[in-house]
Amino acid sequence: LTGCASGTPAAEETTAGTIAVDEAAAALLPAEFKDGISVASDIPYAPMELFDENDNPTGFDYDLSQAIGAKLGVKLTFNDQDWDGIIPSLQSGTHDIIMSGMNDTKERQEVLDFVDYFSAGFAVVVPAGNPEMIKSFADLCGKTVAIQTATAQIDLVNAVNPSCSKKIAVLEFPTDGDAQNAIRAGKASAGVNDGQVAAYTAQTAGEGKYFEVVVPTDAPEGYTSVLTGIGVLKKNADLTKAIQAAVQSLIDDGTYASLLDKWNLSAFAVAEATINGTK
Amino acid sequence: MANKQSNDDVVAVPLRHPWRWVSAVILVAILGLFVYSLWASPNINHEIVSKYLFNEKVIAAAGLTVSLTVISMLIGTILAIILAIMRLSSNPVLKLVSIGYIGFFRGTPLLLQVVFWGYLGIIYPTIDIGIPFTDMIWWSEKTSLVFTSLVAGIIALSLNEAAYSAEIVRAGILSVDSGQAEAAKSLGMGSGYTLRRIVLPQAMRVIIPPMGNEFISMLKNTSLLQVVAVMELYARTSQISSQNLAQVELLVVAGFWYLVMTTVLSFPQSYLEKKYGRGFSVATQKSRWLRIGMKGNV
Amino acid sequence: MANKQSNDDVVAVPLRHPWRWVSAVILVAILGLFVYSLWASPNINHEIVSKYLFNEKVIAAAGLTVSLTVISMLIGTILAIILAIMRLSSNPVLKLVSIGYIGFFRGTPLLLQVVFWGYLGIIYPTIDIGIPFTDMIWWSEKTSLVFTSLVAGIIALSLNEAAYSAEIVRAGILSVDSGQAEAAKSLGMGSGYTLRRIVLPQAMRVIIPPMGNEFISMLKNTSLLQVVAVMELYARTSQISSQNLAQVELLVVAGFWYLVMTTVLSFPQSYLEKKYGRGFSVATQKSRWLRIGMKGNV
Amino acid sequence: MVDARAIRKSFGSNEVLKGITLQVEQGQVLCLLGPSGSGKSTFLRCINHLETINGGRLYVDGELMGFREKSDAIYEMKPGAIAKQRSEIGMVFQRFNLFPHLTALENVIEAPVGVKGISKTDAVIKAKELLASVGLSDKINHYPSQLSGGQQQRVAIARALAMEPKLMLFDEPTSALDPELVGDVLDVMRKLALSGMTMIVVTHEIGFAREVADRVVFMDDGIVVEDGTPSQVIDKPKNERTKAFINSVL
Amino acid sequence: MVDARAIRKSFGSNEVLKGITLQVEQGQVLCLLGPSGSGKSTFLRCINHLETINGGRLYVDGELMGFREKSDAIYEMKPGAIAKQRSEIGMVFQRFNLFPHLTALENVIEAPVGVKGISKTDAVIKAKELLASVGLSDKINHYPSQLSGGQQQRVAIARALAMEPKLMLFDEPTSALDPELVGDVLDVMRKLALSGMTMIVVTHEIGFAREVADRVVFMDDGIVVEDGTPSQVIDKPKNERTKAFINSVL
Ligand SMILES: Nc1ncnc2c1ncn2[C@@H]1O[C@H](COP(=O)(O)OP(=O)(O)OP(=O)(O)O)[C@@H](O)[C@H]1O
Ligand SMILES: Nc1ncnc2c1ncn2[C@@H]1O[C@H](COP(=O)(O)OP(=O)(O)OP(=O)(O)O)[C@@H](O)[C@H]1O
Ligand SMILES: [Mg+2]
Ligand SMILES: [Mg+2]
Repeated sequence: LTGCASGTPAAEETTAGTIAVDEAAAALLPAEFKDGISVASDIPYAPMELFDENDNPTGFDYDLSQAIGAKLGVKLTFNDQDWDGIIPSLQSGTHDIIMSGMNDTKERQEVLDFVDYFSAGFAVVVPAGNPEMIKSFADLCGKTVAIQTATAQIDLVNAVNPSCSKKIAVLEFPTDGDAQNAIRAGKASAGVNDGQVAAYTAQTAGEGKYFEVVVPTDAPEGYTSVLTGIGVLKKNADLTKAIQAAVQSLIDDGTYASLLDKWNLSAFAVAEATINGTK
Repeated sequence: MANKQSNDDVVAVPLRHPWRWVSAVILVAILGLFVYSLWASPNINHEIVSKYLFNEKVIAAAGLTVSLTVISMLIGTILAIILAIMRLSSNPVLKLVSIGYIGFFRGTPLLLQVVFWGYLGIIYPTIDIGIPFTDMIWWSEKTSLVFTSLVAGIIALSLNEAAYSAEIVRAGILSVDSGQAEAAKSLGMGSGYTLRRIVLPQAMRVIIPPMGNEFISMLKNTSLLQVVAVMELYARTSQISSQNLAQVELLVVAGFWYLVMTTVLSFPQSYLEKKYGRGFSVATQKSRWLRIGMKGNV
Repeated sequence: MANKQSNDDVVAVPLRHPWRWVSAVILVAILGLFVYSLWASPNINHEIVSKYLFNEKVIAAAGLTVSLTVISMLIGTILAIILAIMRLSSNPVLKLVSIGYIGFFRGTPLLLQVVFWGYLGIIYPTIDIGIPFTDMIWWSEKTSLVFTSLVAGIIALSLNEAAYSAEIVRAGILSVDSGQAEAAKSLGMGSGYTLRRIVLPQAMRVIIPPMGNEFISMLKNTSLLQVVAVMELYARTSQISSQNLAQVELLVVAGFWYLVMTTVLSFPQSYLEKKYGRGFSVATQKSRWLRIGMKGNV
Repeated sequence: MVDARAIRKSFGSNEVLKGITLQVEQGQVLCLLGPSGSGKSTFLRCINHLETINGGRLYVDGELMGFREKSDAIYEMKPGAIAKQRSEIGMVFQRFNLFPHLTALENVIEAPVGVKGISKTDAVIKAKELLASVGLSDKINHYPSQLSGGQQQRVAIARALAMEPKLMLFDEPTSALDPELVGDVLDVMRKLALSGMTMIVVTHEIGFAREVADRVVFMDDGIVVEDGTPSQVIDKPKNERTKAFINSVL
Repeated sequence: MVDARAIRKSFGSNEVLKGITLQVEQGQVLCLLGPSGSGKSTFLRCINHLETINGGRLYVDGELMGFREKSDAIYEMKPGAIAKQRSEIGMVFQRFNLFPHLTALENVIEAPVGVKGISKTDAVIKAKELLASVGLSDKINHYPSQLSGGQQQRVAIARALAMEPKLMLFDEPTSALDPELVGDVLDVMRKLALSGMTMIVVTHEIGFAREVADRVVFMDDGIVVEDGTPSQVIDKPKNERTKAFINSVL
């Protein structure tokens, strides 16, 4: 298979070398996955997954995957997989699980089971200097907002809209990059993003000159955070349980917290690894 | 058979084509097996397919796809004819412009062109009409208001299509015997008239099939407009699928509609082929020399 | 001029074309302004463009794109010729198969086809060779191992291309005067020979320009293979851009390479056009009737 | 009507016309004889400016073909003006060049309607008359591909005549015709001649030339070898080359 | 050599051949005369099975053309077998149909090399001889578009002869030829006749028919009207229709 190679041994050492196998979790792992689990990830989606200079995958999801592998005593290979083919790649047996910063939503639970390991609030991205003075979600009323298609952000907009005298107009784009272009081209006043992605965007785009992040003052309850999970096909329920046990074990022994810390994501920690935590 | 013939008609026993029938049976069997196995696959959820097949948003998106295609093809074809004439003209300026245009617009990714027109605002925040390099500006407007997503999309698709179609039109014009243009000239017809009434109608026979290709490609290329937030068929189905993760099912839905659109399109195409094939009745006979078998009882 | 002529040669003063030159100057000016304003735009980071323009990964990806294109076009064209002949044949089975094939493969999105071949494993987890509906299986293998991404990609592109090219080949064959095939037949040539030596070489003139279109489309369509994780040019540049968020700059890089590839391609194309235009010397004269101006001093 | 002065024309290095000087009077019917490859078709095409001449001057009805003369220089002409000149010269091609996508009738009315602006009804009436005069009343709705060689040739004649030209150029107008039709075409030409039409007819049929021509010109290898009345050129040729050619007639 | 029995052929409702019965002996040269549209070309094309006949039986050299006879039924023939039959019959088309993408020489050698499998060197030698015999030695590397009408016609003759057929069908082989070339072609035909070649020649040139033919057949409206030696048919025609036709010759 082409695509991206699995992590180098060196990388494994730094992230997972010191982690001991959790026998209880490993016992849950179905036999068919004993010789390795293949992870599909639409790289890059910084800082969750990205490539280092040598084109090896890295990022929080990557590190977490290696830690899970260590807990389960199997090798997790981390593969780049285009979003459009990500479900077929599981169904066809090319890959086994998805770790791609995928939001856990009710609708998606029809197809996948999620082991939740991350909880992020939304942030608003505006052009540098905030020319339209957007301070809160309410300030978006009457403005055009760019979001990536089919993300949970649309629910947020729908929640804010009833309180607007002039509705928020939404432009949906296939990738977050297109949404950023739309903001730069003046087609949209702001973008709504997962907090960690918004921060990365403001930091990286145009070397930090294009955008800034606004943390809304009026974030409505219920939309402040959305769970992100590891996706597993419904038919592999045992695998889900094993992964949940492994993640829980990582949370318990503090590895999880140190990984979050490494990627500056401590604000988005979950207390426990739930399955299909979004209700 | 022969003893029944009432006069001396040639009632020949047609060449037997056992393989023809064997192959037909095998093909139908394979196709059947294939469709059956596709349908029986547990990984395709028939409920989701049928739920979204006639979803009104999907149908609306298909309608948008068709409109975008028709409009862009129309503008593109007109430009294409102009470009083809320019390319065949002896005027070196026109010729070079045409070659350059075709080279550039075929040469760069359509996506880049869509992004360019869609996000012109990134490069030119306002559109000013005035005298360059001076402060004289008579009219100025925000680019994003002039080039709305739809306008930008249609411009990008049309300009791109023109480059491809120009080559097809050129090939068509080259296929017409030069004696035709000479005869037209000798009757005092000007070049424009000759082109319109004599050359293009004959070129159509050769132009239509590859233009059918272009039309179909265009139907699908409209999907690139999703990067400027135009919700045509593909953007709509992939939006739905990334919500419910039924990616294969929604591809099947999109595939169904594309198939419907191209099948419907094939009727005007074969009508046009017939129309412009008139007088080339030989064209229909032409298949004869390719006959792998021959008709019986002629 | 005329008083200098040594004999009675027709030394005519060429038709003056003031507009030709005015238009040339205006065009060059517009182009210059445009390129300048693009370059001067503060929103394009030249450093990033030049950093990635000759990045070795980008170049390797461009190489992969070219290989995929050439291989798929080759397979596709061979299939296309077969399909075109089938479609023009009088054998109803072959004809229907060809029409069905063309309709289906042009009609459904290439992406669907790529996904289908790439993830054949969804529908058929293993590939078994045996007798259908029985337990007889002689050979079995996991589908995802047989249809690797590259193999699946090439199959998808070739099969799809064949459908489009078949229509082009058909138009080309139709453009050849039926008298040619008759003459060939009268000399005892079989249909295959006639096709190969008489009809196709004449059809080439009409086939090549739209095939150039297909080739260029194919260069870009390879980008769909990214859904099955093939890292061709577009996948590579968009991967880079979604990491450093320099989308426009990396589109410019991709655009540059596509432009290079299509420009390089245009040389063999014009060589082939010349080659197959031989004998149709009229073809070059043909442009004459389209002359918008005429050459002087003839 | 036609005044050709030392016309020269080359294809690459091959000089096909080596200085043809020829005056044709208004109303004259001139037959051009000559061996294959002697440049007869090329000369006709030059008159029509379908080929641009390399040397000499060619006037039709007093106008320089394809060029404008002014003081001491000549200028190329605009395409529109050339088309105007051509519309007054009818031509029947050796290979007919009918428009295959149009029926016989449509072939005939296309130029009168499109170029001269005659109403379609009038053009159709005129075209039917012309097609009848060449014996094709029953084939007016056939496409060229459905007509025999002789039928196509006659449609080509009707098409050229429909423009009511001042000058008609015929390139072997009887090559695909049987003797009876040759007679019919001869009648058509005689009528045309009576109406004052000037005609230049390339032909290989000496008998036809004798019947139709006021004047016969014999060309060989790009030059005019002999020029005179039919009885002079055909019956008492002076030049050896002409003699040999005429004598070879079966 | 050719045995046509009550051949009938229709295009749609238009019956073009209404029962042609005609036997041509080995080595005979038969000239087919007849007005335009009488079905001469169609008949030649039927002999070659380029048109499939609607009625009658057609044998060439004892073989049924395009069909296989067996007990009481006839069967269509495989395309390969038909090609084999055709390769023994040469045809010169009314409109030449040269291959435009090949030079004169290549036109002539294509079939001998490709169909008969003769070596290219031999084929070229043979082709040069043939082209020389029709007076085209200096044009062998020209493309058809660079040849005059008469030159193209002669290439077409050479191309057909290069296959060394048993039977030659000529559709107005002299229509674009000047009298001298007609003489040359006549010489070629006489030589062929001496070598025992059977030929069917459609022509409008009565003089040519008289010179070349052993036998002349006059067709009108799809039937054979008169059949006999040249002197019988041309000089003393019995049928009124034939008389009118012959008398119309200039
Ligand atoms: N387009 C061309 N390119 C090169 N040579 C040409 C071209 N057209 C004609 N010729 C040459 O010019 C010469 C004269 O040709 P032209 O057609 O005028 O002869 P012609 O007298 O009409 O002969 P014919 O009686 O056979 O029709 C021929 O030798 C021919 O090969
Ligand atoms: N493909 C066709 N479809 C319909 N009618 C046709 C077709 N080919 C020929 N015909 C008709 O058949 C008749 C005989 O044609 P054919 O070409 O055999 O005549 P011909 O005797 O060779 O005449 P000519 O001397 O003018 O060449 C004509 O009336 C013609 O219109
Ligand atoms: Mg000529
Ligand atoms: Mg005929």
